[in-house]
Amino acid sequence: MAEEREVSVLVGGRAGDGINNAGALVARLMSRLGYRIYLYFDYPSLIRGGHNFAVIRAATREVGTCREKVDFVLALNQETVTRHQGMVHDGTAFVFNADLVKSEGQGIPVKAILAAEQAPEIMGNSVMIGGFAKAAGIEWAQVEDVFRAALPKGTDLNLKVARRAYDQLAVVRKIPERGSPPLSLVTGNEAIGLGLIRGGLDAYVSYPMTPSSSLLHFLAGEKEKFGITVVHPENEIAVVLMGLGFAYAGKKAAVGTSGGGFCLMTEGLSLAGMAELPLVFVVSQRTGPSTGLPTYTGQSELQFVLHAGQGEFPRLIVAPGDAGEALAWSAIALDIAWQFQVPAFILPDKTLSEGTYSVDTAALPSREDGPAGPGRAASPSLPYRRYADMPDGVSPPAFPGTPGAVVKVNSYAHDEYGYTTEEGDMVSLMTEKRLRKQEALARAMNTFPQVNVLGKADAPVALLCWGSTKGVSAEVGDALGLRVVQPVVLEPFPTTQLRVALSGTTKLICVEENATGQLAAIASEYGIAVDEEIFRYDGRPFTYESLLAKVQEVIL
Amino acid sequence: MAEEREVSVLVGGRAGDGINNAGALVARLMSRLGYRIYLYFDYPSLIRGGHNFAVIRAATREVGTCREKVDFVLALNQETVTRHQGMVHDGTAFVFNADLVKSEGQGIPVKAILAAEQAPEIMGNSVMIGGFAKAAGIEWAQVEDVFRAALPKGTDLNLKVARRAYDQLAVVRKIPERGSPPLSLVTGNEAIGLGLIRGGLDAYVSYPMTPSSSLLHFLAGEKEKFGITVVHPENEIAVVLMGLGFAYAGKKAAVGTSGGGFCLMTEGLSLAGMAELPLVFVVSQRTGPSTGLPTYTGQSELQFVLHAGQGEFPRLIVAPGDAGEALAWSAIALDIAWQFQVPAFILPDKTLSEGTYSVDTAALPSREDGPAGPGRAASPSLPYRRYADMPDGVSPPAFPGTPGAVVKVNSYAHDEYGYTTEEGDMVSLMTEKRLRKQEALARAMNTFPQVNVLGKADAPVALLCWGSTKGVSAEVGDALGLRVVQPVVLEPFPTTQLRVALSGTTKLICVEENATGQLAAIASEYGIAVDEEIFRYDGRPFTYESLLAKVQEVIL
Amino acid sequence: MTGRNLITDVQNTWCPGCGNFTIQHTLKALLDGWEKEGRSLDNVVLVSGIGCHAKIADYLNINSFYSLHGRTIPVATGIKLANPDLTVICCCGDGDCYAEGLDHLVFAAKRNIDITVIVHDNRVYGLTTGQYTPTSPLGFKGKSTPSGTAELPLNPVELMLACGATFIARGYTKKMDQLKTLIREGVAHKGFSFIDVLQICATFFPAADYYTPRVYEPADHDPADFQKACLLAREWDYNSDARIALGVLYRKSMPGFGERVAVPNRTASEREQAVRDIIAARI
Amino acid sequence: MTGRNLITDVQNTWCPGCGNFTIQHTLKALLDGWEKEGRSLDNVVLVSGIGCHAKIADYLNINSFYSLHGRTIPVATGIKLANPDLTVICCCGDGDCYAEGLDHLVFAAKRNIDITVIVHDNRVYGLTTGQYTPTSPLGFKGKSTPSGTAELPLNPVELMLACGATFIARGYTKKMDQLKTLIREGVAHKGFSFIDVLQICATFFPAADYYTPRVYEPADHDPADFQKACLLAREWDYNSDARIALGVLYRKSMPGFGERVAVPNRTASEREQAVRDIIAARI
Ligand SMILES: Cc1ncc(C[n+]2csc(CCOP(=O)(O)OP(=O)(O)O)c2C)c(N)n1
Ligand SMILES: Cc1ncc(C[n+]2csc(CCOP(=O)(O)OP(=O)(O)O)c2C)c(N)n1
Ligand code: SF4
Ligand code: SF4
Ligand SMILES: [Mg+2]
Ligand SMILES: [Mg+2]
Repeated sequence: MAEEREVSVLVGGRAGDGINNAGALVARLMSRLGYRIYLYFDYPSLIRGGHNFAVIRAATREVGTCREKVDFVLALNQETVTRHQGMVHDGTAFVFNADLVKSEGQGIPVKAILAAEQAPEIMGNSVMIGGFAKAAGIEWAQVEDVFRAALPKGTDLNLKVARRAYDQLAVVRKIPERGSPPLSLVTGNEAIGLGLIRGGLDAYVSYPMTPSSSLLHFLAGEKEKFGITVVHPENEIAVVLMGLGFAYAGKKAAVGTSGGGFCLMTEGLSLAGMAELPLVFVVSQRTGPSTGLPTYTGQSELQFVLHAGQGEFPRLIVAPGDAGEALAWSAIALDIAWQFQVPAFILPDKTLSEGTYSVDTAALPSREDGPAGPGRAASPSLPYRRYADMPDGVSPPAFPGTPGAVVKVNSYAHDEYGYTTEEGDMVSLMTEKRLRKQEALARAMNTFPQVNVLGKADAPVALLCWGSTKGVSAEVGDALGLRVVQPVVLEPFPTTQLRVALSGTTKLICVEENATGQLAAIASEYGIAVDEEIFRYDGRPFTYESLLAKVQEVIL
Repeated sequence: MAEEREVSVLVGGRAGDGINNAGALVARLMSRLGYRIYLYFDYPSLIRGGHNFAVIRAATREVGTCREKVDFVLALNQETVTRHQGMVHDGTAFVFNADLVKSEGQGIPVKAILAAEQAPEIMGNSVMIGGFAKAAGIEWAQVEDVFRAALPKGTDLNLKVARRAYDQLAVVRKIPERGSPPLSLVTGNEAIGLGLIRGGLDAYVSYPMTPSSSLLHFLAGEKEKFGITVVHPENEIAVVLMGLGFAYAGKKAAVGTSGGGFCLMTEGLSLAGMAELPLVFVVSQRTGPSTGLPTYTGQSELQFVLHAGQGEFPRLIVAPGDAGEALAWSAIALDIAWQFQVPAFILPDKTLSEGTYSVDTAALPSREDGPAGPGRAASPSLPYRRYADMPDGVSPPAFPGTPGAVVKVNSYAHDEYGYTTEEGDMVSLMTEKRLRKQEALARAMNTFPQVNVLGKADAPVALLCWGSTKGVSAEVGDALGLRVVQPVVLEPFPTTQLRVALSGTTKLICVEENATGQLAAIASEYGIAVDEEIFRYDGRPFTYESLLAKVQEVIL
Repeated sequence: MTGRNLITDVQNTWCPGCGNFTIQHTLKALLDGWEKEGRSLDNVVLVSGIGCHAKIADYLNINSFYSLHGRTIPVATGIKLANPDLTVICCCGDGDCYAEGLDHLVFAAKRNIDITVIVHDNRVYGLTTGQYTPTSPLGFKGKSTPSGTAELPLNPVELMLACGATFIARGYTKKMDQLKTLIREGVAHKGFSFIDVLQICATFFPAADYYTPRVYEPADHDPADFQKACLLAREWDYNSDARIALGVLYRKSMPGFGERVAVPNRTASEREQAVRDIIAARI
Repeated sequence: MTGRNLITDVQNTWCPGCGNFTIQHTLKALLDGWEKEGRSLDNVVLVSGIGCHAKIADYLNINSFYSLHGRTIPVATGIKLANPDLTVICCCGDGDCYAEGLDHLVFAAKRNIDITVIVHDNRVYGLTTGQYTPTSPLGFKGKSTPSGTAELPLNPVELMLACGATFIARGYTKKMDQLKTLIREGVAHKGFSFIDVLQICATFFPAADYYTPRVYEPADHDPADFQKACLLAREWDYNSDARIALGVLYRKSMPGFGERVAVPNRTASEREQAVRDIIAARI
């Protein structure tokens, strides 16, 4: 192993070979050994053919990025061997499908094994996993457990074929058990979905768009269990407006998309701002501009999401750094949206949305008291004023069906009742109401720890990062003895907490997966100057080594 | 008169009374006396009824704002007298329709006059104008001239009824002739249209939305004369994509809208960025958020337009301050869009779009050499590479129909030929190509005077303004001996020129018609700190006095 | 809330002679009637777009969502899915829902979502001062087409028939009694109801002299007869000169989208349990 | 450019058995034929959306605009208006132009803009891995509707008939010769041409066993007969079991939008003069 305390596995094959599932099984096997897991899945935008691969990293520390070298290669096609030569080190163990691949290491006669058990072709991956388990010295009982949990259909036959490979191969690099209890493995999008459910979600409306689609699929699959309405309408314009319809009727809704689909939601966003309707927008970033690289990552929607929609109105933006944060902050985003009747953004990227992370459920805060905030008002005072001008700018909500209340929301400038106005004084008053709401929102957010400090907390040189680069930045920070500062909330900009987190720094290095430095620009608007900027914009997340090298360059 | 050198006239009546046209006639009469004109038209969003008014200001200096007091009131309804009492001074002269209005001053029996000449009701305004002309001591020959130029239909009858009122009234406040030759009166939207035509426009595509609609109406009305295609399609999404279709086919197109419609264009904008297609966006701002105040002004789309569209790509933003600048810069915007194959914005607001200004045609630069830039390439080298990676990031353009050239544009990440790519290196290369183009664009813009310095050019206290507040800021600057700095180009941000313009200032006061200070935020991102901010956000433009008072407050 | 004044104090700014008054009075009369029948108006929601028609949201004293140009229908769909007890009525413009937001109309029909769409079809963009809409006749000279439009109008009735709408009617603002019946039946209809209302725009499309002699109520028309409905729909194509059929042109019963996508209610603790189960299953 | 290799070197990533290959080969054969007839391919433009179908823009070595999901048609309209000499062909997806961008399809038909729209109607979102589209049958279990869709499909042929399309055809990727005829005729047709192609998606909607025994070419169908075209369109509603008519279902001649909105050419100096005249008239 590259290091005592961790192991990386590459699984590669053709699109359509189920590489993501194979990777998930590998991840699970290693998770059961007591490791923290990060799984990165790399695939082009096509359905069959082309090359897919997953890198699964297991470590004793929390991880959120890959290393450039792997300890195991599980090759389902020849490309896995030829393409990833740079990822191999002297001790890398190869396990491959001997029917299709020529390589050093241990080949498995997949076809023959399947034939022997009269198993269908799609069980080929189970064969490979069986072989890997043996090569890694994992107990058979573990394999059986994981298969039973992960493959409820055809489990026995899957196990039979896996066992054959297990028996044929030899242990090459034993992955030691760590003893710590295994954690759950959750993707970023699943974590967002679960967080929203915990926040009280009633409805999810979305039009498919990578890398947000898996959230739609997840919630559509579990809608009966959660008792939520899931709608996939004709387009993103319908999505956002249906979402606002739900909000008006008193139901907590979220919508999901990526940058291109979000463009079509911006008019509805501005309506949410004016009508003061709460709605959560999950905008999962990918490489742009335009269609760009649909299945690759990027962090170039921060400024867009911050300024989208005509006019000025308060909004919340949170950018979780891993699945655990996604779970916690998605619930908060929904709470806050409703408490302040504002649009709220959850801003993951492909890395987070489709990456798999170990999540410590013990850390899950209880939500037994139910969602916070005045989500469901009792009987409002009548005649009802939807936009009653309160000191904090937040009007008591009521929903249609409330006895005696005439609930009027309006996209025009309006008075307290929601009637259209063109009077300058009323327009000013309502603008100031929204400004006060923005301040109240900022105050409320200040009661949360909005800025993480990782790495060496008192080091004078700091990395400033956001979103999914949290993991890689933290690791590099640890390695180089740097402070790592990650604002989770990006609007209202947590200037005070950020200043505290940065106090005593002499050099600030911003790390972003875009080409212009969007967080750096915002920080400098708030008077926080960045000294160096490290960008990556080829659609791939920073690996530990790639970021390490770039940071070393600028701190020398 | 409030001052020797200027006069203000208020014309008010019901929506549907043709107040805008009456105002235009008044403006023209005074323009002929040798004054510079500014006309502000105030109307609610409805078709008939409601109160409309126009304020026409005539001065010996360039003007772009109103005074709070007027010297003449032309009242077509009672509301004009009651509503605008605050705008009256001791010497204000009233001319009113005696059939409908009770007031001091001179009443005109409009109905009786029309009856005497058997003229239709819509000629009532001509009666009122005749009366005004007399009250203001304007020669009858002037009136006749203006009517002949402005009312080609039914001129004689209009003149007859006007003459009756002219003869019945007495001179009250003679407006002295200034002797200087009269200038042309052009609205901001007309100026933009004319500028685009001078820039070589082939097509204008737009969906109606106040305050951009009058540009659509103007160009649709003149399309035969200009030989341009004008299309009003099903919605704004179609607008932007048709515009890109024109650009791809080698035709210079512009699209027009306001914030809400622009939301629907953002996906197309990002496509323009990725596919490197030139397109001019005219986004005329109004009070937001959402539907807001459709017929009132605002400056709250700067940040949105700057960051709109997923991903990162170069763009040009110009915000002309008056009709003259609109005429000049609209041509430049189209030139630059084509020279650099980027989207370009013209960012007026309601004040500019629908305001009328004196324009000095003598200052119109010649465009005899035709549009600049490689708009129409000769024979490209084959095989044609639409995205050939040139040092300045600008690839030689070619259009379908070019012999031998296969012209491929693509919204995906692509290689030099325009074929889709998912390779990280190619993605980086193309991103860097666009970054270099951004730099080349910034360099090119630096050859233009992008920042106006008005007022007292070396004063230590400066007003920083943009767009239509140019006029009012300049006047206040003159009155208080302040420097006034107005960047016309807002992206690429003209940091260098702005620093020069601000050099030696000790206090910087930002003036904006929004509630958050959008230019101030951008300036501070570029390290230019604003000391004070003056906002107005009730949909009304700053008057001279309202800005004067606010500036005095902060400089004390 | 009963006995409420159904008209608000907001100043009405429609032009004299505007057909929107008729639609407003018709709705008011219906609401009055419902209230008298003991139906609570608290459960009625009006969704409007942006345009002259949309001002009705300010004028009627009931729950309302004054939305965006072209977007009444998805808003209404969200509201209905969120709370099936609500009666959701859309007042749309023709620019609104035949141009800007046409796809939503098609999909509402396709889904058979239980809302009632009233199109104030004045065949012009009123509020933006007179441009052509999808139902303006060929050659219409609006401000954006001063030399006349270059396209034939869309026939919304025919379109709705092709999209599977289960209640299709046409009314006319000079026939208020009939209009009242149409809207009442549309609201009563379980499923998607579409009513194209020929609305007089006194300022930009004063077509009463054209409509009045041409409109008729087809005798013995059986709204269940799809073929016949198609013929009636095509009789007048919004362009050439012909008789104009008013009334319920087509009606059919079919399960609605809301019923089909309904999910069981879950308590907070059932949901929390489901979350914990899912996470636990990921070990 | 003549004698060009019509297929690019870009790696083809459609699944084995995908009907898109047929459409690609059909277009290649047509382009080949045109070139042989002496028609320059420099004047042919392909506009595609985003999706599996859209990859054809990478694979065919002709001018192309690889646009956005749902937006082929307005792009194509702009191109055609900009340069009427170009032959503009859209390759759309069913998600593309029946869901995301449906209104553009309706308006292209209404305007009779002279472009050819080929819909790769695989009745599923292919590239986003298998969600239902507007033509998926009721109850289709896609990833966004794992318990089945709750809405009937749209019948695009019926829709186009209702919208005034002047050339309407249906093809099938297992009938390549016929498909070639349909596209050739569609391109030759002056005005808007619509071809719904039942395209096999081998991965998410492998319906060949369903289609093949049901498709037929109606004998003696006169495409000028609108009533008959309606009946053929309704025979199979993309949901229930029925025979599926292929071929040109409707055709009609009508002036196009491009001709109607054409403006005279003006030289730069005429334009400059017009500008100066307008300004001068404002004194
Ligand atoms: C996205 C967007 N585009 C354009 C507008 C401008 N706009 C407001 S109302 C309207 C047209 C209204 O026409 P119609 O729907 O027929 O309503 P009417 O006024 O005739 O009742 C338009 C284009 C807008 N508000 N939003
Ligand atoms: C605005 C927008 N929304 C969503 C997507 C994601 N997306 C890409 S292709 C596609 C569906 C394609 O389906 P279809 O048009 O039927 O084409 P197919 O892949 O089946 O050929 C979607 C939803 C997108 N690119 N843009
Ligand atoms: S413009 Fe037409 S639709 Fe609008 S209020 Fe006036 S008459 Fe009614
Ligand atoms: S998913 Fe379907 S449509 Fe897409 S390439 Fe595969 S078979 Fe063809
Ligand atoms: Mg209308
Ligand atoms: Mg499809």
